[in-house]
Amino acid sequence: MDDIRSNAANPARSAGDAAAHHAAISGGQPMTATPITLIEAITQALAWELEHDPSVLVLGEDVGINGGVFRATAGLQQRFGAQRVLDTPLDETTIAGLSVGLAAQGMRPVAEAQFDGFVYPMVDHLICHAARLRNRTRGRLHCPMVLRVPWGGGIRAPEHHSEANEAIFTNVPGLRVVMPSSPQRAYGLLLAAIREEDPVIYMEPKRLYRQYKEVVANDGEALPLDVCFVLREGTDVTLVAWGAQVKEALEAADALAKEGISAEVIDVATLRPLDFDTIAESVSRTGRCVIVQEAPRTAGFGAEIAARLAEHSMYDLLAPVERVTGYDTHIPLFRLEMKYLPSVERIVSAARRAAAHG
Amino acid sequence: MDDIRSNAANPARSAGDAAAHHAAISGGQPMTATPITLIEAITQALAWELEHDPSVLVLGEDVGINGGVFRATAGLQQRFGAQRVLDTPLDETTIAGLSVGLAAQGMRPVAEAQFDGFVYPMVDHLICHAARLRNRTRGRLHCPMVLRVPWGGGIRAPEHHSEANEAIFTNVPGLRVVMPSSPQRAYGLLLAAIREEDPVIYMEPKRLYRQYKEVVANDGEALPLDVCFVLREGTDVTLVAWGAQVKEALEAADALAKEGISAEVIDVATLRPLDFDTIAESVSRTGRCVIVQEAPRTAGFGAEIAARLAEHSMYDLLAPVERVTGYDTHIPLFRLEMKYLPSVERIVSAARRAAAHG
Amino acid sequence: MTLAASFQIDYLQYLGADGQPVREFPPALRDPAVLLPLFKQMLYVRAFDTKAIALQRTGKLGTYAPCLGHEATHVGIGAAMAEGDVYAPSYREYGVLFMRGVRPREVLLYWGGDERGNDFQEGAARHDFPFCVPISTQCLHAAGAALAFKMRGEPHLAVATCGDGGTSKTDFYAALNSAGAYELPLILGVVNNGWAISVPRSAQTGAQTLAQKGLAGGLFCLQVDGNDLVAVLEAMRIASERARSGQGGSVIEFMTYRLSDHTTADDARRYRDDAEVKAAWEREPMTRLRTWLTAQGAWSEAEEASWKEECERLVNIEVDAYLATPVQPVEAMFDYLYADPPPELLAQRAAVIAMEQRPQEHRHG
Amino acid sequence: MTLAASFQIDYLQYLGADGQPVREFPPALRDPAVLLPLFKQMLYVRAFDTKAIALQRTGKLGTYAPCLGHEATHVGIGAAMAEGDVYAPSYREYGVLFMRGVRPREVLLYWGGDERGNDFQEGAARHDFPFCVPISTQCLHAAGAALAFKMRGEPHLAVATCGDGGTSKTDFYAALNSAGAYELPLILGVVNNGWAISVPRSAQTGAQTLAQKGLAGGLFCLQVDGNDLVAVLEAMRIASERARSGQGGSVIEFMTYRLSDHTTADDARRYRDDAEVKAAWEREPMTRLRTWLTAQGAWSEAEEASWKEECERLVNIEVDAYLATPVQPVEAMFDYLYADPPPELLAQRAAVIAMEQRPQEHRHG
Ligand SMILES: Cc1ncc(C[n+]2csc(CCOP(=O)(O)OP(=O)(O)O)c2C)c(N)n1
Ligand SMILES: Cc1ncc(C[n+]2csc(CCOP(=O)(O)OP(=O)(O)O)c2C)c(N)n1
Ligand SMILES: [Mg+2]
Ligand SMILES: [Mg+2]
Repeated sequence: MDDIRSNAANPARSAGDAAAHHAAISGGQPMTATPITLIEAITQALAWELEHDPSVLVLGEDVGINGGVFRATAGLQQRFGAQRVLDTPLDETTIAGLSVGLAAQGMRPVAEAQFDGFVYPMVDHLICHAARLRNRTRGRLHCPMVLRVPWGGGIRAPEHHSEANEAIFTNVPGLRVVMPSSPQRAYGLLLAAIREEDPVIYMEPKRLYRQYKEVVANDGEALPLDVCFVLREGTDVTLVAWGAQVKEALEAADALAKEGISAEVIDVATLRPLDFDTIAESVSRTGRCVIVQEAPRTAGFGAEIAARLAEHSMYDLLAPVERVTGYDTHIPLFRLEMKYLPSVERIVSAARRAAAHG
Repeated sequence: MDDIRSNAANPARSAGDAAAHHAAISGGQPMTATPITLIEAITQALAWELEHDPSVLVLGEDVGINGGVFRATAGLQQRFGAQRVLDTPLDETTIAGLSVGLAAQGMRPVAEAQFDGFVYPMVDHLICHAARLRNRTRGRLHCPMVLRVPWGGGIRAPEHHSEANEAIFTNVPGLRVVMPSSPQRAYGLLLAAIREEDPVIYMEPKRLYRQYKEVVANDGEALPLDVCFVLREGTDVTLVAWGAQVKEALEAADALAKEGISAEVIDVATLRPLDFDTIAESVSRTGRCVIVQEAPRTAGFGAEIAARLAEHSMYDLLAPVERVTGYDTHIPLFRLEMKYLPSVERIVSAARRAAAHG
Repeated sequence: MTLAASFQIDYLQYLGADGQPVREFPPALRDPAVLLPLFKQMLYVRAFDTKAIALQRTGKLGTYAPCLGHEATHVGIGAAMAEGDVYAPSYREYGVLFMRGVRPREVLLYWGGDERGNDFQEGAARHDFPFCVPISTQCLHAAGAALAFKMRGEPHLAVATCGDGGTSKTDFYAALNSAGAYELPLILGVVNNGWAISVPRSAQTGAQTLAQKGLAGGLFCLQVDGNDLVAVLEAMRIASERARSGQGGSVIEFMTYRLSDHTTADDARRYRDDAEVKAAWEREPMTRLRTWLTAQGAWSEAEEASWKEECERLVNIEVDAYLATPVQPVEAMFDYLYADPPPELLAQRAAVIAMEQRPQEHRHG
Repeated sequence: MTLAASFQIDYLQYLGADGQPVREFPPALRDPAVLLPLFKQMLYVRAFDTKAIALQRTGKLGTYAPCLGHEATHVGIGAAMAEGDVYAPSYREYGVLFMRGVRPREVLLYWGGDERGNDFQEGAARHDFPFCVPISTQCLHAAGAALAFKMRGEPHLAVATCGDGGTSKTDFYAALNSAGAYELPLILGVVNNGWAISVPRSAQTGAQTLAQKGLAGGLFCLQVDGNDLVAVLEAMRIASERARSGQGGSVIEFMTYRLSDHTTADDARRYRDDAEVKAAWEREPMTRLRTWLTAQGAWSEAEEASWKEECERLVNIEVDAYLATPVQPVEAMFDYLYADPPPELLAQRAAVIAMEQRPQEHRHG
């Protein structure tokens, strides 16, 4: 579905171009002609890096012989050995703390949190250490670790398995927060995250894990970690989303097109640091912005985007900024969860409201 | 200094009125005629509740005979006994987890984190349990606990002792996040927090602990937990702040007055749930808003206020919203920390920029 | 070198896997009439478990965590607890829950994606902690409850259970540390079923026993054959008496086995030998007790057949009640978050209700 | 009951508080020439500590955590470590740090509010972890380093130290758990100085010894007289050899005493008896070693006087270097956060520099 289109207004920020910048890294592997799912793209990226960089290792609960509860690491321990792909004891503090120690001493750990709801015990090591090691030691040590987090709702999972908690990390200096929304971007952004010299929280919208397939070239080419991707161009309203909501936003754009409203769709992709320029440039043309966020509304990451628009784009805006978000309550258990998640319908309504202005 | 003024536009939201609403709770104690500091006001509120509610207990590291590293609990163990004022083992996970268990089983724990930088290991129990117990059990159990957190920088403290990390909590449904900024409000808001049936994170701007004194009636009267306080009225620009920055904002208002710019100053006081109405009403009159936030800029709580202005107050705004914040880096060790914190000068500049519009 | 400290961890077993006593039963447990109702309860739990898996397989339940093989440990723990005590479960201890008063329909609602599954309506369970998914965090909640009892001078105790994997979790350590520091009336029951999803017990820790983790907090430690109901009951009696008499907390390791997949979302064949499972079936808790009760003349094949029918009937009543429970109204998302919901939340609630009430055709496109 | 497991924790002491050996020293430590340089190092550390407190009292240093009384433990640990090993300190182990190559000026910079204090410039310390304020989190970092060694097949070991209070912290447990699970070359040194700010050791845990916490992870456990340099060295030798030969991790409890306040911001008289401190002075590490060295003819009052003068001189060089270090430029706030700083951060950096460069009178009002 959503292959990456070039950003006409700012070609340097298009994904294709960025990939070209990183092409030198490619080992010239053959293209995978078979379309793969987002989770398979993650496995493929992990395998690529394990293959090409001996300092990379994968650790987490059940990532070994079991291949992870989502199968993201399927086959990796068999292929690269238990020294490179390690099951950890059942403790998230341990996973985070060991990763900091490993990263500080020359390794590149790619840790897995089994579900979004289990990252909280990792927060201390991520904020107090991973995000600070370079700054604290004036560059003497640094912490090139990745934490992969299956993220968000919509898969009828048990309690604590459906959380959109990126706001825990987006106010933290020194971290990068990345969220892919297609198999291609999952592959390219994960490679970039692993090669990054500083810690990256890489949140994977689990609702998209197996939702559709895409051909992903297994060429070792990373995507840039500091750009938003313009996935669809439009003139009347800018829809800004990340993670699973990118798909809803694209569907909303289709629906809006039928009503004669032309929506531009931006995948934020990297939340921190934020490429606000791409968003501002789009809003300068459309004059309207609908931000779509799965997390609870108040003080979610969407607020930052809206705030920057209030600061920098006030004279461009023809309509008030709209946020379509989860509600200010916990995502319900699965019988009601779809009532909680931002829907195509809610995005369309918000875009219509915006389009009615100006 | 900043005694609470009535909010002319919305009298129901003035502190005095709110106190009246809560006057019934008062045990008719004699007034303290001697002015006291913010930290003494906290001690006084703790003592009041320990005295009047047998289910209240205080727990934390060194809160017992030592009276806390900031002396917030000075004398309380001596007065109420070691059954009511408990030193804990040195583990924040323990403090948070025990508090959830205590609160679920009929107690009202008032826990202390020794410093802001040590709350991270508490995040898991606060988010996964304290904030959800009522919702999870459909009201069968609930979690009336308070976590007191000495908050923020500016006291030349060691590493991890100066953090403005309220954004960790402001996206979490089920929590209340409160931050006093004067001895009177510290007293009244802490009483309210302890009496609240749901969990409250109560962040104490340690820079104000001993900065000035105020007469605080020890009358057991709580302040409301869902209002912003208008501390100074003005017509040209609204300065919105919380915690230690309230003082800077008031000083900036003084400086601006000399330049002929009339600034209204709002103390947010309760960040979650946010009383946006008071802010919106003010901005509808002034047309300009400067948000002052000590935390790193990106995705701090100020973004939520700016976002709501972008959504609801676009047609009221004469100038772009301004945020004066900490930078997107960690607060430096103390030799440089004052360069990091929002200063009166930066607030004044932002207000001037805003005033130049419209 | 001189000796700073020395310790012993005992292992408790009464009824061997073959149904023969390995030593004389504790006096209170010698009468088959004492064990019989618990055996029947174990059969009931197994009937429930079987039915729940069937419901999941036919799309009528979400992911479900079976308890096959854990019946003696779970029922034994439940039997040892009193009304005023508090229990903090993880997610698979239906045998304990039922003894506490939780109704099977509540368990089904929980795994069926409905919060009302944690709104335990009956018995001692009304004050118990809800299901707890974040591993071992419940151990600290139980410690908090135990601290509340201690401070109020109440004679109750708190019990938390976690798995073998759960003993690696920092919260487990925090709980035993505080139990020792405050001498809390707390029992931490470790249900060692050999596996934490795909990770075997041997990969979790270098400790020879999980019971000995209690030494880190100065607790009383015991390892028990968790498939032997008699040993489970006796261990709980010892630890409860210690707790109630002010002697502090215990860690009890119950050795059992997960005869099932981890959950219905798991496929244990990916990581586990069939031979191991087969061997574990030789030690499972039901057969040995049946053998013993039958030998005592307290049970028969005919009784078992009719009791199983009765279990089937009782479980079906619960399943029907579960299936007949309508989905909560959409506003239930908002209604239990705060005692006193803030206006902004009420506004969101109203908006959602309004959206629900719009006719369907207006809602799409 | 049968026995599931049994354990012994030994206590190691060679040199009594009175300076008399309580048993024969290990062969490698019998020659006074081996211990003498370490004794001198201990004196140097004490000279530094005294000076740092004086600097704080005169407003030239921020809050400072003294190490008075910890000299034998700290210097002994430092002496036992090799170049390729990695050390993860908390915040008061200057005796270890100096042995690793950290310069006193770096320690002063750190407590003086300057990040360059963690930019250890010399020796083995260049790869060591920085000061760590969040209690015991460094233990897991050391475990991660040990895991890196193990995976790369390197013969190094990682050492972390924490306090008695630090053994209550979940990270300490997590570290020993993973050391056991992975058989890591890790030594967790517990510097038991009796107090965690105002909380006595007895209130932290119900465990009889802190060493025994290692049993929770199946580690080698030892309790040591931490005021006896000989015992510290021997304990470290035993644990290091185990680690380097693939026998896994250890917890060593060093029994010492905090003869000072917790930090310069603390007033220990609020919570601690003078009598206890007085008694602790009888056991402090320096006197006994001086007595022994003097008895061996390896040390004299005159030598001590001149060495103390030399220490004073050396420390003063460091203090001067510290005091002469200019404050970092304001942009240093931004310059070490990312290898590749994002544009928005560079914009903030530029704005701050511009603000700094504006003349002062334009900057206020
Ligand atoms: C904090 C946390 N991390 C990860 C998980 C995912 N998870 C669910 S059950 C489980 C294994 C638990 O094993 P064990 O403690 O032995 O209990 P068992 O399921 O075998 O009864 C894991 C890793 C979780 N629920 N919570
Ligand atoms: C996570 C965390 N919580 C609280 C503190 C505050 N604090 C600093 S030192 C200390 C006591 C430490 O005691 P101990 O571990 O015995 O070490 P000692 O200072 O005695 O060497 C405390 C509570 C901290 N630094 N980190
Ligand atoms: Mg298990
Ligand atoms: Mg100590």
